[in-house]
Amino acid sequence: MKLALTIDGRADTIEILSPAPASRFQLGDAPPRLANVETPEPGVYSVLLDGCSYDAFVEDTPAGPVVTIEGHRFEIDARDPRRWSRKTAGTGSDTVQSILSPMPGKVVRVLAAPGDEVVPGQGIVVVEAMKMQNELKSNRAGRVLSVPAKEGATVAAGELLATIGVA
Amino acid sequence: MKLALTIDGRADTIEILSPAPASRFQLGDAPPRLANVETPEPGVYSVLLDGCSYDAFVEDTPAGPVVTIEGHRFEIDARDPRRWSRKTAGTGSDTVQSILSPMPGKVVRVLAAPGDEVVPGQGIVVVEAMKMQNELKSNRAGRVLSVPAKEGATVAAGELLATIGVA
Amino acid sequence: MFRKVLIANRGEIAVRVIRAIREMGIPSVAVFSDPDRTSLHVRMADEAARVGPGPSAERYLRIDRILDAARLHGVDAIHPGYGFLSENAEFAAACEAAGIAFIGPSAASIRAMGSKTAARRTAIDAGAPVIPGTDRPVTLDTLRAFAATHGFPVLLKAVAGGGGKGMRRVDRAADLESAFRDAASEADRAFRSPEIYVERLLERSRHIEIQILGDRHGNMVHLGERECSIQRRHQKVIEECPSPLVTLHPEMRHEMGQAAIRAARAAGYYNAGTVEFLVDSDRRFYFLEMNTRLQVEHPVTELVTGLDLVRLQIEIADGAPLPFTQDQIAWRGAAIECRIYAEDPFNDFLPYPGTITRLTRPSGPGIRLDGCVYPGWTVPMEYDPLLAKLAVWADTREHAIARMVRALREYDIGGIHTNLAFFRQILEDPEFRAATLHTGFIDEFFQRHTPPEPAPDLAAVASLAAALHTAARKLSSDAGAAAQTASPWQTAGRDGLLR
Amino acid sequence: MFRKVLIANRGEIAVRVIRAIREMGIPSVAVFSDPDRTSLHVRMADEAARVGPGPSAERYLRIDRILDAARLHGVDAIHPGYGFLSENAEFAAACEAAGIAFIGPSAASIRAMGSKTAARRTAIDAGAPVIPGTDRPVTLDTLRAFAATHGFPVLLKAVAGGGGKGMRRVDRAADLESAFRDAASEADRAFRSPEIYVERLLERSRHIEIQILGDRHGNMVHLGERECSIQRRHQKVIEECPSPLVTLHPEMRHEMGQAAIRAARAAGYYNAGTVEFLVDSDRRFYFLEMNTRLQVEHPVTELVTGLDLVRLQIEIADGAPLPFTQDQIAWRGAAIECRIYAEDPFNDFLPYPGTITRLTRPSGPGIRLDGCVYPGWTVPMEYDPLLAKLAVWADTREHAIARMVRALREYDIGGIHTNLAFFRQILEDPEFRAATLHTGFIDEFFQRHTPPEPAPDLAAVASLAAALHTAARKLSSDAGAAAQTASPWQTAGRDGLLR
Repeated sequence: MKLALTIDGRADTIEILSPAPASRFQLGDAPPRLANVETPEPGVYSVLLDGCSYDAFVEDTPAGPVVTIEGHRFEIDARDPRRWSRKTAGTGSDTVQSILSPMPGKVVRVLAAPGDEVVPGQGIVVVEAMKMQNELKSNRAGRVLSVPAKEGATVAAGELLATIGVA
Repeated sequence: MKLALTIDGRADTIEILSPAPASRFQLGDAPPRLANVETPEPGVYSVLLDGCSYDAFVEDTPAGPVVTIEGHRFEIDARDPRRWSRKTAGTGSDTVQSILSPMPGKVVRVLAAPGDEVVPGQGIVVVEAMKMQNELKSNRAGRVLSVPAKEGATVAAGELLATIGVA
Repeated sequence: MFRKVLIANRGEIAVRVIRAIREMGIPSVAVFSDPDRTSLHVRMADEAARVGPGPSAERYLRIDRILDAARLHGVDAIHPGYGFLSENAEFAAACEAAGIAFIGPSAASIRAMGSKTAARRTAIDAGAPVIPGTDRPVTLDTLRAFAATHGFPVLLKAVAGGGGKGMRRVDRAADLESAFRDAASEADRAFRSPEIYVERLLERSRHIEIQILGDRHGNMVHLGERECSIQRRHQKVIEECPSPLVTLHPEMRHEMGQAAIRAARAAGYYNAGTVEFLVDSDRRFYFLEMNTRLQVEHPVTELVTGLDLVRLQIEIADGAPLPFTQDQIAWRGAAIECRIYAEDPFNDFLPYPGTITRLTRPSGPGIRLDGCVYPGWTVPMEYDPLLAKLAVWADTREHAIARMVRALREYDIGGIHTNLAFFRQILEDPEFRAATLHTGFIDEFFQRHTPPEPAPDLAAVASLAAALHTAARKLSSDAGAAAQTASPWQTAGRDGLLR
Repeated sequence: MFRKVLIANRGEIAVRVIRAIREMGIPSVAVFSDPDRTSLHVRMADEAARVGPGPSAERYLRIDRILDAARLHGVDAIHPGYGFLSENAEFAAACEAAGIAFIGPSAASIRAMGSKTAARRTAIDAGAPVIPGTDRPVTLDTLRAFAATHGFPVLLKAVAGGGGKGMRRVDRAADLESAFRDAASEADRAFRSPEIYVERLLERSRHIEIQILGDRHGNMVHLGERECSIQRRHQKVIEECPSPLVTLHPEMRHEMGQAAIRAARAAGYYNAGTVEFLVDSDRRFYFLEMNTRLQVEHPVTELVTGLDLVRLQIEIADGAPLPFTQDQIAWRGAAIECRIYAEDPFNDFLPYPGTITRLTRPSGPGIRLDGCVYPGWTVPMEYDPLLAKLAVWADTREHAIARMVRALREYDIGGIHTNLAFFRQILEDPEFRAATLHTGFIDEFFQRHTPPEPAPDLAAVASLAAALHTAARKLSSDAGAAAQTASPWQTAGRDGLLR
């Protein structure tokens, strides 16, 4: 099994040559390595590699697996190269600014409507979570194209709140 | 849904009149009661009953569910009365003594063979777990009928090790 | 002693109080809003009462409903925890009027100190030094006038409460209006009062506070200081006892302790309370405010003095005299506490509610964990993001830091963002280790700090684990996963098994 | 300081030592047998080495293999924990011969004290009172002669080790032969030596032991006593510091402390060690044996003295002088420890290995948990059933007992039998609370005790939970459950996804 992965922004491939527990694997063009891997708990991988012991905690997120080892957090984008497909173009571009919710929360105020002209630093939407309000601002001048955010609605982290056409 | 249950040796019935979270239930002929029940973790039941809060931990064992609440352990034999069936007769009777393993472990010595005459207190099988050996003895005089236990074999708690025909 | 105690709070502090009450052999009553039905304080308490209806965020502020629950459950004392109604004089008065002991100071003391501007006046009368500021709530006009007189930076603060809510630093006149509006609105949400006052902001000062404890018979002692200079958004995140500054200058403990006792006595104070000071680079200290309740960071004082502050609070509320005098209080070793929040420290400390998918907790020597988290629990978005307080004790500050780093390494919370990794970076920071502490520490830390580069093999192991995990996920059938997560009761409703 | 330390042990003590080493900034190396591959000490250590082949039960006794691992990993010190090779003089000597520091006393001291009969002779020479007994291993004949002279009951004990292994109480001549055979066989399995000696058994005596600590420069102190009278099958299950008897008679601490130091000095002792005494009803104390290693119950001493014994052991092994003198050691409050075993206390304390299906651990103020358990872990049947040590600290023994009861109520371990509920009954027992302690306590407890009757609603809630659970189980499809538990790798092997 071979996977293409992007780990902390760096692209690489990993091929699993033999499965756990005596797992042989190859990272990119480096020589294959042998690790002993057990899964003591779901999502937890105990890895012995070159005499060192690691506990890797893996969780699935919409963006791909996130691995935590010794407090280091690796955000990984893993794909099967046989089913390789370019990510669909995101909502961001040079001419459209997307305002995304940086955290899970609730929309408590919508400060702009489609068609409004906005200046840099102008507040567009206020999201609240855990007694903290976060005013999301336009970072450029332009005209509001859409405001999917509705007051009172619950939003996930990364959810689109508004788009602004850059002047 | 109605269940017959034996809790700590006392037989009773419970009927679930409405499901969780607002659970109405009836124990035996007592008036129905209302409890608020949530399952915060698998096998854990948070129950609010008459203003009191209980955390009940349930685990499945071959003999039926075991419920632990505030350190009290309830061993429950629960059955659907519509599918009621008498338990198949056990291996114990007045004329045959069954030696069962009281703990999970390993058979380290078999001290008697089928046909042997045994006296009360005579060792039949030695089971070891966690560095502790447990010599299982006949509590009556008789003749060994069978010894399913094999030296070196791993046994579960409650597993039959030997039978003795009582003289 | 009390028959039964209700805890008018939630989260880790409700759990902390339930533990103390249980150790005293007293039944406990939890209150809860709907999002908190399965929260740990409800599961742990002996009894529990739903406080509803109304918006979830406000349930724990409903004096009438909480007193109804108290009467229904036959309670004769209420512990308010911190936050919510803990510094609400009206609540303390309503409890006493209902014949229920309020585990805290008198309503009059709360009034004298609960209003931060009134507290400033009390402190001035008691001879405690204060920072230049207003002794009354400001309007935008009086705020502008203060800034014109004293210059920038200034700090806007809520009159009605602490904890960083309604607090804003302002560096220039142009920002005054929006900061005033934001602070007032935040204060209104947090304390139901939009009143704001203003102080001159002391740069690079330390936040050091004194724990005091008084009984209803006029006895009062201080339990030494806590250093709480590590703050983000005007909210403490790391606290220590003793303060490393006081360790170097031991006379400060006595001087600040006496100043704190004078201020508290001026307010006729009893029960546990905390007098907060700012200390400037010349080690001059200034009265900031008094918190008329148990403090979040009380565990570090408990670890070093060996006292149980919640037990003492309850005994004092029951009329007991203090069981010790000032000279019987001894400080041993060093304690540090990290406040574990559901937030992303590397994205402006934005809160991050969600479901805890995985939990591994530190333990072993010198570890104290006060939390309200369990695997499977969904951290509600309605409340503060405090998940747990991880405190350590060791014989020296150096050993306590090493122990905290070890504990942080053992600690894993999955499914949400937390500040665990951030604490590890702070605790390993040379400036922190050298105890160069001040309230601007975290801002400066982010400016000078580059995140640690993980050892090369960590990335290899992460890749391997991710690959094995991805493969395993692909292989486990969707059908199996669906069967596992569907509510059996929903299924039951469909096929009629329940009839 | 050492570059890297290997822990020649497993279970909770390996975890304890890894924590101390990590706090000192030293990398740790775990060793493991095959059943321990996923045990916590392997997961937590920085490095890990499999010790094989050979029967699993003996892996941790293989001096050659452990030294091979130490060399391979570039280790310069080994901590032996307790049990296994910790009191093996040959191992200590082999370490030193290999240029690796043994974190413990010299091989000569282990020899002088490790043989329990040699230790008796050393103690006698040092002027410590001993119980009538043999100073040499017995044969069945000399055993019979001793019993004929001194009368019954007598206690058979292993010459080569402690911890209750190879120990048998004998009340009448008819039982001598089988007890001797059993004890010798058990001693042989535990310590690889069948040698047995015999002592007169003191009825209703207390087990009180002194922790000593010496450096390699001739300095030695005692850290006070631990009371370990609550035993089952000659093995401690509850330990306290201070001893309630010593609290009433404070002069005993000094007297027993000095006797312990004399005995240890006679053996040229350094590092941590424990001198065990029996105390009769007239408060006369008798030397029992010396354990030349860290004791299981060391946490209660740490909680009360504020010292970190493992850190001190390592510093001493590195040549450091003791950092304090006798008069700088202070005892504060009271600590109690319960040894949480995988066993069924209500079925003759039979061990009960198995898989941990559910785990909720106590925390909050005054709790220390040293364990090796996590949810999903299978407790191997090859090793001791010790899962964790739950220790509490409070200002008084009474408060510590209340805290322990609270902690036990929070503690839940599912899937196996444990002695948690048993401890709760002991801690609530009036005789225990009155500190009427002696080594026959548990036997008498079972004779006079009737198990507590649960409150009526507990059974109702248990029935409801069982019914809801049974219904939910019926509704969750077998297919779903099967999909969830099948190893994806086995599936992968079949369908060739891995190619």
